Order: sequence, then structure tokens, then C-alpha cells
Amino acid sequence: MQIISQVFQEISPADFFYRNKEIAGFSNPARAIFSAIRELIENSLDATEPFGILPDIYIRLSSTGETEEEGFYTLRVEDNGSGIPSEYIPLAFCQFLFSSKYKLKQTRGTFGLGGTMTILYGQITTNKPVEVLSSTGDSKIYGYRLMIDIERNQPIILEKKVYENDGQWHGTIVEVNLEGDYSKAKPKVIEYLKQTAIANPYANIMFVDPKGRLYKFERTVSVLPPQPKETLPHPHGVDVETIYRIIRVTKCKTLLDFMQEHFHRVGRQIAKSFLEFAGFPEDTDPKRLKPEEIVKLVQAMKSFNGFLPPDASCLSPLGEEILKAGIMKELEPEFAAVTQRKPSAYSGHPFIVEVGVAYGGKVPVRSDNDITLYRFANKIPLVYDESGDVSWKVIKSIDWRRYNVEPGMPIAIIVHICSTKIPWKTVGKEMIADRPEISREILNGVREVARKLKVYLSRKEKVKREKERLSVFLRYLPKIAEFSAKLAREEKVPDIKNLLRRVRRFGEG
Amino acid sequence: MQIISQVFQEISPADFFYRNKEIAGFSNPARAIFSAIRELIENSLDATEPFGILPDIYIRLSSTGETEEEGFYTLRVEDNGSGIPSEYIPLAFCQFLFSSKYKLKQTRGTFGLGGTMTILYGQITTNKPVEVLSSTGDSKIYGYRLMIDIERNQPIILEKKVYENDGQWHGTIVEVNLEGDYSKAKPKVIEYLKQTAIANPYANIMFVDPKGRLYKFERTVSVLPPQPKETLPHPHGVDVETIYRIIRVTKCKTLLDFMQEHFHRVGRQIAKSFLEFAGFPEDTDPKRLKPEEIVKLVQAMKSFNGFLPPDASCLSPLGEEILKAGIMKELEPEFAAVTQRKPSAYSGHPFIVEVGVAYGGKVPVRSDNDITLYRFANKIPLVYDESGDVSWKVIKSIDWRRYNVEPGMPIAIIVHICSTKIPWKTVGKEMIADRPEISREILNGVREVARKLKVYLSRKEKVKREKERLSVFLRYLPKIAEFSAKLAREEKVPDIKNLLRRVRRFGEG
Amino acid sequence: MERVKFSAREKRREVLARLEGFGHEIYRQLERGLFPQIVMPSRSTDNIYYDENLRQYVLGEKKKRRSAGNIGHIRSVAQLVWMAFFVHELTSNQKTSTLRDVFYSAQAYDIPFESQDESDNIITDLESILGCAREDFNVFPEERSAVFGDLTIEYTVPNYEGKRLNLTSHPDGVMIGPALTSAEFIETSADKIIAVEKGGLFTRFIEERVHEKFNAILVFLGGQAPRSTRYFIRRLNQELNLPVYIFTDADPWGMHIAMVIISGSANAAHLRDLTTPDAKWAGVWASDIVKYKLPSEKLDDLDIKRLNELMRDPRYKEDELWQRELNMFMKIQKKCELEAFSRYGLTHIVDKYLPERLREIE
Amino acid sequence: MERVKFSAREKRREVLARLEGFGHEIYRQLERGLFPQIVMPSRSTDNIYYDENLRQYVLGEKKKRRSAGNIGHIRSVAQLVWMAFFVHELTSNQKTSTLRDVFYSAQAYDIPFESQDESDNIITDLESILGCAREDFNVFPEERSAVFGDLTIEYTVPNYEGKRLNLTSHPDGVMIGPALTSAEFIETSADKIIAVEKGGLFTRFIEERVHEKFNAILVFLGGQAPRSTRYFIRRLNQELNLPVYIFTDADPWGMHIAMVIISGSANAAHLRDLTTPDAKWAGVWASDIVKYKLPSEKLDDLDIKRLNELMRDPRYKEDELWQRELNMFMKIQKKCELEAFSRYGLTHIVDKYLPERLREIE
Repeated sequence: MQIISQVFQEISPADFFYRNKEIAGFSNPARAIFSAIRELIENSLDATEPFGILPDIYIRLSSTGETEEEGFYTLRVEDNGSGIPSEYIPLAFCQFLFSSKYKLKQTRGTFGLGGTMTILYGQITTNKPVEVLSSTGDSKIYGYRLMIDIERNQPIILEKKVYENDGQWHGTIVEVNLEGDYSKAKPKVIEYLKQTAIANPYANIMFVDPKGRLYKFERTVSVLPPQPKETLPHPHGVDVETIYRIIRVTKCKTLLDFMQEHFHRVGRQIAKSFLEFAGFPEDTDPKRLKPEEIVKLVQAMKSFNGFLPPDASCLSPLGEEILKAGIMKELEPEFAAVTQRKPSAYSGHPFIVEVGVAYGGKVPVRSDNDITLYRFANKIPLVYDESGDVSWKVIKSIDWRRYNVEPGMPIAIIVHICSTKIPWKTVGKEMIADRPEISREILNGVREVARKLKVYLSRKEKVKREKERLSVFLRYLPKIAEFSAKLAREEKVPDIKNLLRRVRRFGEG
Repeated sequence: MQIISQVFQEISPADFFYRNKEIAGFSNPARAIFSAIRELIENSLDATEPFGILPDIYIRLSSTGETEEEGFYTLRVEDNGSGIPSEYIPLAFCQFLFSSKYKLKQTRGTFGLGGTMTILYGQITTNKPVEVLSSTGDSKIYGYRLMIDIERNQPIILEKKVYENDGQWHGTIVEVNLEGDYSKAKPKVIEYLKQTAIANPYANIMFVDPKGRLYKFERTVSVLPPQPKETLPHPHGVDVETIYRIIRVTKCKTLLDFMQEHFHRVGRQIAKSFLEFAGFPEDTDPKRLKPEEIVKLVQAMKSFNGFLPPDASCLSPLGEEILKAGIMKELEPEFAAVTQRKPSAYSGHPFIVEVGVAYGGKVPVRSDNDITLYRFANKIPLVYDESGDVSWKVIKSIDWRRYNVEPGMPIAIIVHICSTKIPWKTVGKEMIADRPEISREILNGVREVARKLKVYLSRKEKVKREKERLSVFLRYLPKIAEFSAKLAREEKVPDIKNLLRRVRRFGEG
Repeated sequence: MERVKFSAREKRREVLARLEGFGHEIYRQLERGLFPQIVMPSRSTDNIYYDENLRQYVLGEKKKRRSAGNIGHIRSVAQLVWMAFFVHELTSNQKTSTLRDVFYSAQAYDIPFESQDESDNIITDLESILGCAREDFNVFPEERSAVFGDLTIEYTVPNYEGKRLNLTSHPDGVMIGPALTSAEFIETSADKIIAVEKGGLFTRFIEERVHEKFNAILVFLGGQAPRSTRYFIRRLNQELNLPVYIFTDADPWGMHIAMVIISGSANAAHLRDLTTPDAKWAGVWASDIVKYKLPSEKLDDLDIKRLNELMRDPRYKEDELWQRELNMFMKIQKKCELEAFSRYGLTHIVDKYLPERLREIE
Repeated sequence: MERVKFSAREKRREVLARLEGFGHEIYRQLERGLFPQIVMPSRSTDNIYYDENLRQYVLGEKKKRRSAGNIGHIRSVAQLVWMAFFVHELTSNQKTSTLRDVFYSAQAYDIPFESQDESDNIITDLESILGCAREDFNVFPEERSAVFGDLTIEYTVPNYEGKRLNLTSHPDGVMIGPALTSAEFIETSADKIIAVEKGGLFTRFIEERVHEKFNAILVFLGGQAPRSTRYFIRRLNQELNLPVYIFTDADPWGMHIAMVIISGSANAAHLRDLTTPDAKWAGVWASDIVKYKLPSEKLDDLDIKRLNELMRDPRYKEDELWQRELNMFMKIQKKCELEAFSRYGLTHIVDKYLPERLREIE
């Protein structure tokens, strides 16, 4: 046997994502444009809203080639966010797996690599650096020209400038060059912006496309939804690795303290009854747990029924008012209703479902006569792969005739799910998986707004019917009088005025 | 405005994949079992075949809980591969982004993280170390008990043992504990093994499942397909980053040398005419190219038509003999035909399509009467999401009646695509995208074997028809004689013996 | 032979009186300031019963009420009153009308029907209220069937009053239409009625002089016999006192054609005088397929479904012949047509089968 | 009135001779040791032409050849020879048969037909070979139509030879069957033929005494008229020299019913004597829907498709009436039925429409 020696090699995270661009949605030129716009907008929203700032976001995509067909663009995104401290700017934009988003609270991105991926894609297609201008509102504005050293996963600082910040401006401006295909991506981009405006009616968003067309989505409410708090892990959602990480840093000397200190909504009583259930003495030193004891502890955490459900303070739902404002603003419906469901949880991850319905106005009628569905996850619109999503499945399972809904009516259902961990069905983050806890909440939410819709449609229908009712009596009673007289060979046709008067009285009831 | 300070944090690649397990196919317990088995088998195949070793692979999945319902398993995979040098064992198994697979040649895995992901998944669900035993065939066998330090992306060596290797054994044994759901995963696992046996008839594969059932797939050919060679990048598939990496290491002083030295199938003539086309003087020093010149060079490489297509030396197709042997072995058909298409390329990536057809024998008939399709990419069977795959689309586009194929016939089509870069449609690596270059090759391949199938089916049909033919004349000629005589009012019925004799003679032609 | 007397004029007078009575009832209610109500027997399936004595389906005690004060009813009340008026005009003028004509005629009076189904249904309502068939108030469907044989009839329709016709006068068969069903029977030498499902066989029987050879009046049913034909057969049976033999295809549909002539249909449970309880299904039986080795086809899914329905049907219960043949169909899973006898030559059915069968069941 | 003479006996003799000639031709080829060949005009669509002089569809010069030496032909050659033999038996014995009977009869001779379509097709082959219609060799379809009016006929069928019948004798109408189509016309006082598509209207016309008021013989077509009825109308027209007026529903299907009576169908391009080129489509026209404000329905997709086919049909070209009405249908996109006149009362069609129309086109 001939033995060929193997060559082992380590690659950097940047190199890994460079080789597997499709993981972050940069699989082809059309998808790349869509992903780039989406990632930068979401970064801007996450740089404003959590800091109590009403977002003003300006996006401009311009063609850099001689013609748009060449497929080279400059994408510029400006926001009025909190800004990034100067020393972090190169790392935040040009190093993979470096982010402010790795927290146990709801954020828009979850992988934390969308912005860096956009810059990497721009760099390998155009070889141009990214330009970043940012200030946290203090006296200086910092400007950088950066590239990524892909093999080392490090930023390369080509230029750094400091400007005076007289106007106390804060925010971030990113300008990146990239190859793409906007004409193919356009429908999805516009749909994405429109739906972003539904879920974020407190944001001003302006988009100028390569042909100079301006798409403007204006703020209609000036209140932000309550901001999410960072939270402790819920015992139901914990695995062995999490326990290890906590043990490594804990100062607790007993499991009784350990449980109360490090886990979500675990008080003294619950900690006691849990440890009894799990078979651990209360004074066990967590740092001395053996590997198999840790597995036992995790198993017990998963199966113990006495924990309180997670609370929703780590979540940032829109709230009924904002959701309704977004719907009224973008769809201008004749009727709308919204509901926010109580917080719930799956596998220890809290989530909240918000549902809206809109009827009439600018609500579109689909060519297949189905109901229009707008899906949101942590305030991000999902515009691909509708048919695989749990919300679509729920909507199709409902007998809509029970709610007086006929095929082809202009009806839209809006479903927003927020969670510290959205159960994505695929890595592409476009479809939410069908977890029973989640589909039950969606179903109940849709039913709730559908009942309100039914009341509206019924009342509308009733007014119409009452009018028709009288006309029916007016039409047929004289016929009955006429022909019965003829049959009975009577000359005089009976007087039906009194009967018609009675019908009218009934009609008012 | 209130400014909250942001906390930035760096995480390790291991931590990233720990948080995003679904990227490598560990999204739920059933899928995790399937992925674990698949990843370890593919590692074993890649540790044997490229080294000229006929693979012997033994897989055992056993239940570790009291009952199988608890969902805890031990997975053990043994191979007779080249083995891993002792010093690399901890890194190869317990560090992400460390692999022997980051080469420009065809390998089974492309992400290079399947094995490590399996170990990580086992660790966070069972808290047990992985055990690895390996030897490269020299005098020692090394045994390790390892865990992953996820926060640091480093191996933790719990134990290291050295044994004498008297029998000159070489190979690797991996034993990992993990949580899963085998009963749900079983159909896909068995289908995966069966199809693996079709594409790798030179391998012995044995699988013992948790109930002790033995699935045995025996070697029927003792020849390995030719092994792929590492290759230079083809100019059509190059981006800016690649050029930079080459420039950084090149010793060439002129672009003319540079082109010939570092790119696939570029000789002096082609390099000259390319540089003229691209507008670069031949003696330009590659190290002095400005950023915008590099972009210009890449653009020119993409649009220049004068490059030779990539050759297939970096590919490892099965070859017609092996493919046919695999089909005969697993499907035992009445008729089979295979074809290997000439190498082709898309966007600078070479690929080869191999197609087989099987009729009768153990070929199943699908309940929907469609043709059974077995798909392979780089010798890996694809068992999920058939309907989105390019091969499925091609098969459905064909008018099968033209090949005498009726719905419900026991027919299977086998499509194998090998390439240095399979164009996956999704990150899940189950569907191949519809690139025109690829679908054309598949179509031509399927047509080729379908024509052979047609010849077979026609011959079968012809023999049957010839028998029927004679019986028709025997039946009707006497009738014609009888009734024409009656009509013509003739007493004597004409003699038709001679006519029947002539029919028989025709029939032999 | 004793004859039951039939008088078209008397019948007409009776029908007109009932229609006027209906109109008077409505009129009276309106005069008293009430929303008119109409009560009629319910024809829903849970109110249809098989009457062992009458040997036909009848309606039970359940009533349905239609009130002009109810928004859901007033339209159909108006349609009903108009319908009574319209057929009163028809009958008193001795005009006939098809179901389709009625549907269109309504428009002249601004009485809308959405479809012919709706107007047909109102006619059936009127039948239940008055207890007489639509043919009695001169509304006929389009189907045509025929009769042939030695029977002299006397017309009662206008311009033909007193005129007589012998039903052998046209060897293609005499059409059964309003004029014939309302004619009086004068004289016959026949001693039986032979009814056949198919026109081809009817012509064959005439050509083969079955009417003479078997002393029979031949009736062509034209598939499922129209009600006027069923009524005509009943009259032949009752007034002339002649036994009736029915020949159909050997399949569940054919045997049911015979059954409807004998015991009526559920659709006509509100009517009397459409059944001929003593008529006999004379063939082609399932057992004939075996006995005569007739070319046959396999029963298809629909046939089997129908067969199962018939097995649960009260009309088929407690009768040896029906039961035997239903079971035979089930067993052999085959069916065949009347024409199947042609495999033994065109006259075989007349020369062999018919005499054998009549001997057997007479 | 000048009459064309008709003789059933002569016609029969001629048909029998042709059948025997066909048999002799086959026999002769077999005797000479050849695979018999049959040559007949091709009936494929590319061999069907509209003949402006004959004013009907005719077959062109293309022939098809069937050889007993060809595996694909021998079965149909055997079927054809048997068919000729079988109808020879029928005709010489003066028996009739339905298409269905023929299908079954074949089994007696071990000649298999897979379906009635196949045997019907062989009958059509025989028609083209002999150049005469299947009714001439006594094969009839099941459809029944009827006639009524002052026409005395004399039967030629067995047992009725010399017997006469006046076609007003049965007020439900006299069935058009083998006996009537083969009868000779003796005497009539009528001066026109009025053919109507629907049975309801036929009955209405009889009741309203249209035959007397308009001096007409009434013919009920029963939808698309059976060939024997078309043949009968032609005889009325040719032998009695009477003009023919056809009333149909106002839709593409109705107008084509009239067209087929006038100019024949493509399916019968191999035959003569089935057309009545001088007959006239008298209504209901598309323009009548507008003129008489008739209740109408929208043309559906199938109607429109049919309309477009008719517009390309040579029979509809270069005739002002057809063209005008086709265009009118296209314009108003509506259709209506004959019964639609009932909206103005049951007698309106007779009192108003019919005289107006006859005045207009006579």
C-alpha cells in the first residue's frame, strides 16, 4: 500500500465564509444585492431603536459602470444611530465573528456576520475598500477606508481621518462597492422595504435606486416599542456547554444559590423543589460536579415541570398600536384589527406572536385568490419561500368561510414573531419551522383578528341585506295577490298595504 | 438622547457553529443522527479511496439509555484508511476550520466541518468525550479521549495512549455519544447506505443498528476509480481575492510568466493573446498591479473566450465500469446501461456527469408511477428534496414515450455529478442548482442511456409482436374466404394455404 | 275482459277544481290580512316510506310550511301561486306545455326562475299540494316513447274528439304523447303488454310480428320510462286488465327501470296512479347471462355501487325473483344488453328466448 | 305539383347487386392467389371538399387501400367482408337492424369488434365503397324523430305493402322509422315543410294547428337530425316539390343543425341524397334575439369556439344570411332557445313570429 501524506491546514473564519458565501445569502448577483441592502438596513435599525433613537435611514444604490448592465454598484447607507466608538470600527466591519449582537436578547440579525459579509463580497468582486464614517455624538467624527485580510480575518486600515463634529451628529455612514444584478432583485427589494415600513412605522426610510427613483417610507408614529433587556438563560433551553460556561464564572458555592443566581425566573422555592426532583443536595458545590452529574442536571432541567415560563422582558414586540399604525400607513385598509398574544415559550426560548388583519383599501388581491400574507421575524420581513413557513400552513388550515371570507377578497394577514431564538427551518432564514407551541399561538392570534373581521364583514353584509329584504316583499306580495285572485275568480285584488307595513316594521328590528 | 454603551465581543469559530448547528445539518434529533452517520462515513471514504485503499467501513449505532426511547446513542465508525498522524488527531477532530480538505480537487465534504460538528453535537448533548484510535500503519497506534473547548476552538486532550501496532494496522476508529432519534431517521439512513453502495461498489460497508440488525453492502469490484489531482485555478473561476493570494506568493516577474505558472491550461500562446485582449503589456510585474488593474484583470479573465476548458484530472468520476457494477449489485436489473459524459465546465469549475439506467429486477416502481431517480454528487447520495434538483427537472422534461417507456415500468435513472465545486442550491447540500451547462450534460447523458434502453425494450417487444402477427393472419384469412364466397354465391371456398405460407416467410424477415 | 272506465273530461274538471281551490285558499288568507301560508307534505328523504300495501313509495306525515311572511319563502310562494294560475290556463284551454316552456313562460309574468331546475321543483310542489301528476295539468317532459299493437283508441284532445286510431296503423310505432295518454281505450284483441327498454328491440319485435305471435301490445320505454309512459302502462294494465311484462338490459340500471314501472320512484312518492304493481320484470335476468351464454361485460364500480344500493332498497326486499337476481349479479359480476342475443342471430330473441320466458312466468 | 317517383323495391335490388359485386371482387382475387385489396375513397379531413355545385361536402380523389396482406389491415378487411355479407342477409330478408345490433351480431360469426365505434366505422367504410347510405341496407341508429301533417303515404315494408296512412292520424306525431322512410308518398295538400329542432315546439305547433293554418307538414328533428330524417326531408322536398323551412335554437349549434340538413355533414361526404340544398334556415336568428327582445344567455367559451369554426367553414361562405347571422352572434355574444318566445305567451310564436318570418323569406 502506498501512503500519501496528508496536508492539514487551518483557515480563518473569514476564509471559511469567503469559500461559503451562500451561507449568508450571497449565492448569486441578484441575491447579493438584496442581502447587502437588507443587512445594512438591519444594522442601522439595530443601531438606532435599542438606543431610543427614532431611525432615519437613507439608502442609495448607484450604478458605477458606464451602463447598469455591467452590474457594478455603489451602495451607501446612512443612519442616525448611536455610532460606533472609533477603536471598534475596523473590527466591527472587517472581522468575522466580532459583533455587538451575541447577547441573550432579541436582535434583528442573529449570525452577526451580515455586514462583514457584505464588505467581503464587495471586496472580492470590485477590489475596492469600504468607507465608514461614524460618530457617537461626541466632538469627533471618524472616517475609515478599510479592507479585509481574508486569510487572517483581520481589518486592513487604508486610511483613517478625524473630523470635528460641530453639530453633535451621531450615526454611521457605510459606502461599499459591489457587483450585483439589481434589475432582477428589484421586486424583492421593494417588497422588503415596504414590509419593513409596516413593521417599523416609527422609522423614516428613503431609498434611491440606480435610475434615481425615490422610494420614501415616512414615520407615522413617534413612539418606539419598549426595548428588550438582556436576560438569563431559561432552564428548559440549556445544554451541557451552557452549564460549563456558567460554572466557570460563577461565585456560588451551592447549587441552591447557583440555580437562583444564573437562571431565568428561578426563585428559592423553585430551586429547592427542582433540586429535590433532580436528586442533588442543595449544598452541592457546582464547581465539583462530575461530567455525568452535569448531564443529569441538564436532563432534569429539561424534564422538570415546575419552572415558570420565561417572561418577555428580553423581547421587543411591536405592540398593538405600532403594528396597527404600520398597517394603516402602508395598506390604507378599510378595516384593520391587530392582537398581541401573551408571551409563550418553546424549549426555554420565550416568544411573542403578534397578528394583524387588513381588509380593503390598498390590500392586494392575489392572482391565486389566496389571502396575502406578510411575515415578520424580530421585525424583519421575510420575503422568500412563503409556502414553507409555519404561518402559511396555519392560514391554509383555517376554514375562512366561517369568518365570512370569500376567495378573492382583498385581505391581508400580518404575522410577527419575536423571540430570542427564532426557530429557522433553514440556514437561509426565510422560513420559520412548525413548532407546535408557535403554530398554536399563530392560529389563536389569526382566529382572534379573523373574528373581528367577521363582525365587520357581517355588519357590512347586514345593512346590504336589510335593503334587499324589503324589495323582495315589495316585488312578490303583489304577484301573490294578483294570481290568487285570478285563480279564485275574484274580481278584486286583495289589499296588501297592511302586510307591507308590517314587513317594514320587522325590518327595523 | 440617552447613549447606552455597546459591548463588542469576539467569538470563536467553534462557538459560532455551536450557536448555529443547523448549518451543518444538526437541526433536530432525527436529522442529527442522519448527519452524524453520513459525515463519519464520508470521512472514512475520503481516508481510504484517495490513498489507493479499498474501503472497509464498519458502523455500529447502539442505544446507551435503558430504552431506545430515551434517545441516547453511541456511534462507532471504523475504517481501514490511511490513518491520521498522532500530532494532528486532536486538531483534526476537535478544532473547527482545521482540515485536510481545503484543496482545489474533488472531495466528498466541502465545508470540512462535518466530523467536528458531530463531536460538538455529541458533547453538548451527552457531555461525553469522543474516543479516537488511529494509526498510519507504522509501529504505533494512538488512542485519544478528546473534548472541544468551544469558547476557544481548541481540543482538550483528556487522555492519550500509545499501543504497539504489531499487525501494521492502519485506519481510524471514532466513537462518539450523542442524542438523537434513530427511529425517525431510519428510512433515510438505510436509503443513504444503499445508494452509497451503488456509487461505491469497491467498498465493504457494514452497519449494525440499535436493534442489532446487520445491513451488509459487499464489495463487488476491486478496482478504485482514478484519484483526483490537485489543480490550478481556471481563469474563468477566479475572483480578486484569489489573484491577491497568488500575487503574494508568486516568484514570476512578468504577467506572461504569471499567467502560465498559476492558471489551469494556460500556455504561452494563450497567455499572450489573453494579455493582448486584456490590454496589459506582457512584462508587467504582477506585484505592481494597482487595485483597479487587478479588477480589470479579473474582468478580462471572465470574458476572454480563448482559454481551454478545464481538464478533468482534478475530478474523480466513478467510470462506466464501476457505476455499472454498483447498479448491478444493488438493483440486480434485467437491463442496465451507463455513460460517462466528456468533462465540461461552468464558471471555470470542471465537472463530469455520469448517467445510468436500470430496468426490471429489483428496480422499484414508485407509487406515483414516476421514474425512480438516484442522485449523487461527488459520490455522495442525495436523499432529501428530490423535486428541487436539476436532475429531477431534466427527467421530467423528457418525453419518455419516445423511448418506449410507459408510466409504471420499473425504471431507475442514476445521475452522478462530480466537480471541484458542486453548485448547491442551498446550504443544506441536498439539491443541485439548474446551471445550463450542467442540465445540458445531464439531459444528453440521460438521452444516451435512454436510447440504449429503447433498443432493449424494442427488441423485447419485437419478438412478442412477431408471434402475434402470424396468429392474426391465421385467424382472419379464412373468414375473408368464407364470407366472400357466400356473398359471391360461390359454393367453393377459395384455397388460402399458399397465402398463409407467404405470410410465414415474410414473418421471418 | 272487465274494463275500468277512463274519462279525460272528468279528470280535467277535477284538476281545475283543485287548482281553483288552492287559489281561493291563498286569496282568503290575504283578505283576512294574513301572510298566506301553504302546507304540503315534505318530500325530504326522511319522509319517504315504502308502503307494502300500495307497493310503492309514499310520503309520510311530515309537512313543510311555506309562508309569504318569511323572506326565505315568499319567492317560492309567489312562484307556486303563479304556477297554479298558469297550468290552470293551460288545462282549461286544453293546451300542453313542456317543462322548458313553463320555465320561459314565467318571464312573461315577471316571475323569475333562476334555472329550469327551480321551475321543475315548483311544479313538483304543486303536484304534492294537489295530489295529481303534472301530466294531469298538461305539462310534459321532452322524452318520447312509443307503442304498437292491436288497440283502438279514441282521442279526447281538441279537434280529434271521437276520432279513433288503431295502434298498428304505423309500423314504426305510435308516439306516446299528450294526445295518446289522454285517449280512451276502445277495443283490443291483445292479452298482454310487452314493454322493452330499447328502440332497436322494439323495431325488431314489430318486424318479427311479436304483437301477432304473442297477442301483445308492445311498448317502447326509451330507457327510464317517462312518467306519461308509466301512467299509460298503468292504464293499459288497469283498464284493459292485461298483464305487463318488462324486458330490459341485464344490469342494475335495467332492472331498476322495471322496478320504477312496478313500484314507482322515490321522486314521485307524492303521487299515486303512476305504478303498475302487478307488472313483471321478464328479463334479461342475470341468470340469463349464464343460462344463454350471452356476451357480457364486467360490472364497473358504478354498477357495483348501484347494486349495493338496490340491495338495501325496501322495494327489492322479500321478493324471491329480485333477491335471486341481485345475488346472481353480485356473484357473476357481469352485465349484458338486450341486443346481446343477436350473437345467435337476429331472430333468436323472438324465436327462443321470448316464448321460453313467457311460458316460465305467465 | 310534379312528383319524383320513388320505388323502394328498385332501390333494394340495386343495393343487393352492389353488395354481391363487392363479394365477387374479393373472391376473384383470392382465387387468383392474391391477398385481396379493397380500394375506397379516403375520408380523412384533407380529402373532404365542399362542392359548390352539389352544395354539399364531397370526397376528393384520394383513395385508401386496405390489403389482406398487411398485418394492420387484415382485421378490418375481414370485418368489411363479413359486414357486406351480414347486411346482404338483412336487406334480402327485409329485416332492419340497429348499429348496436350489428355490433353484437358479429360475435355469432366470430368476428370481433372491440367497440361499437369500430363496427360503426366499418359500416361507414361499406357506405363509401358501395356509395349508398346504411339506411339503404337496413341499418338504423336509435334516434327517433317525428312528422305530422296532411300527407298520405303507402308502406312498402312487409305485411304493410299497399296500406296507407295519413300523417295527421296521430296527433302526437308519427314516428320516422324504417317503415316511414321507405314508404311512398301518395297525396298531400300541404305547400311547405316546417322542421323544428325541439319536441316541445313540435307539439305546440300541432296543438296550435300550424299544419292547417300554414298548410304545412311538420317535422320534429330531435336535435341534430338523424340521417334517416334528413333523407326523409330531402324526399319531401324533391318528390313533393315542397319548400323546407327549418327552425332551431338561436345558437351556433342550432344554426348548424339547419346547415347539415341543407348541405350535409363532413361525416357523410361519401354519400349523396342526404342533403336538401334548397331548404332554408328560418330562425331563430341571432338578429331575432335583438328584434324580438328574447330572453337570452351569454355565449360560453364552447359556443364561441364553435362560432369561429363555422366562420371558417366553406358552407357558410358567400351567403348573405349565414354571414349576417354569424356576425350578429359575434357582436351580441348571446344565444337563446326556441322556447324563449314563451315569455310573450305560449301562442306568440305561432301567432306573430311564424307568419312574419314566413312572409319575410317565402
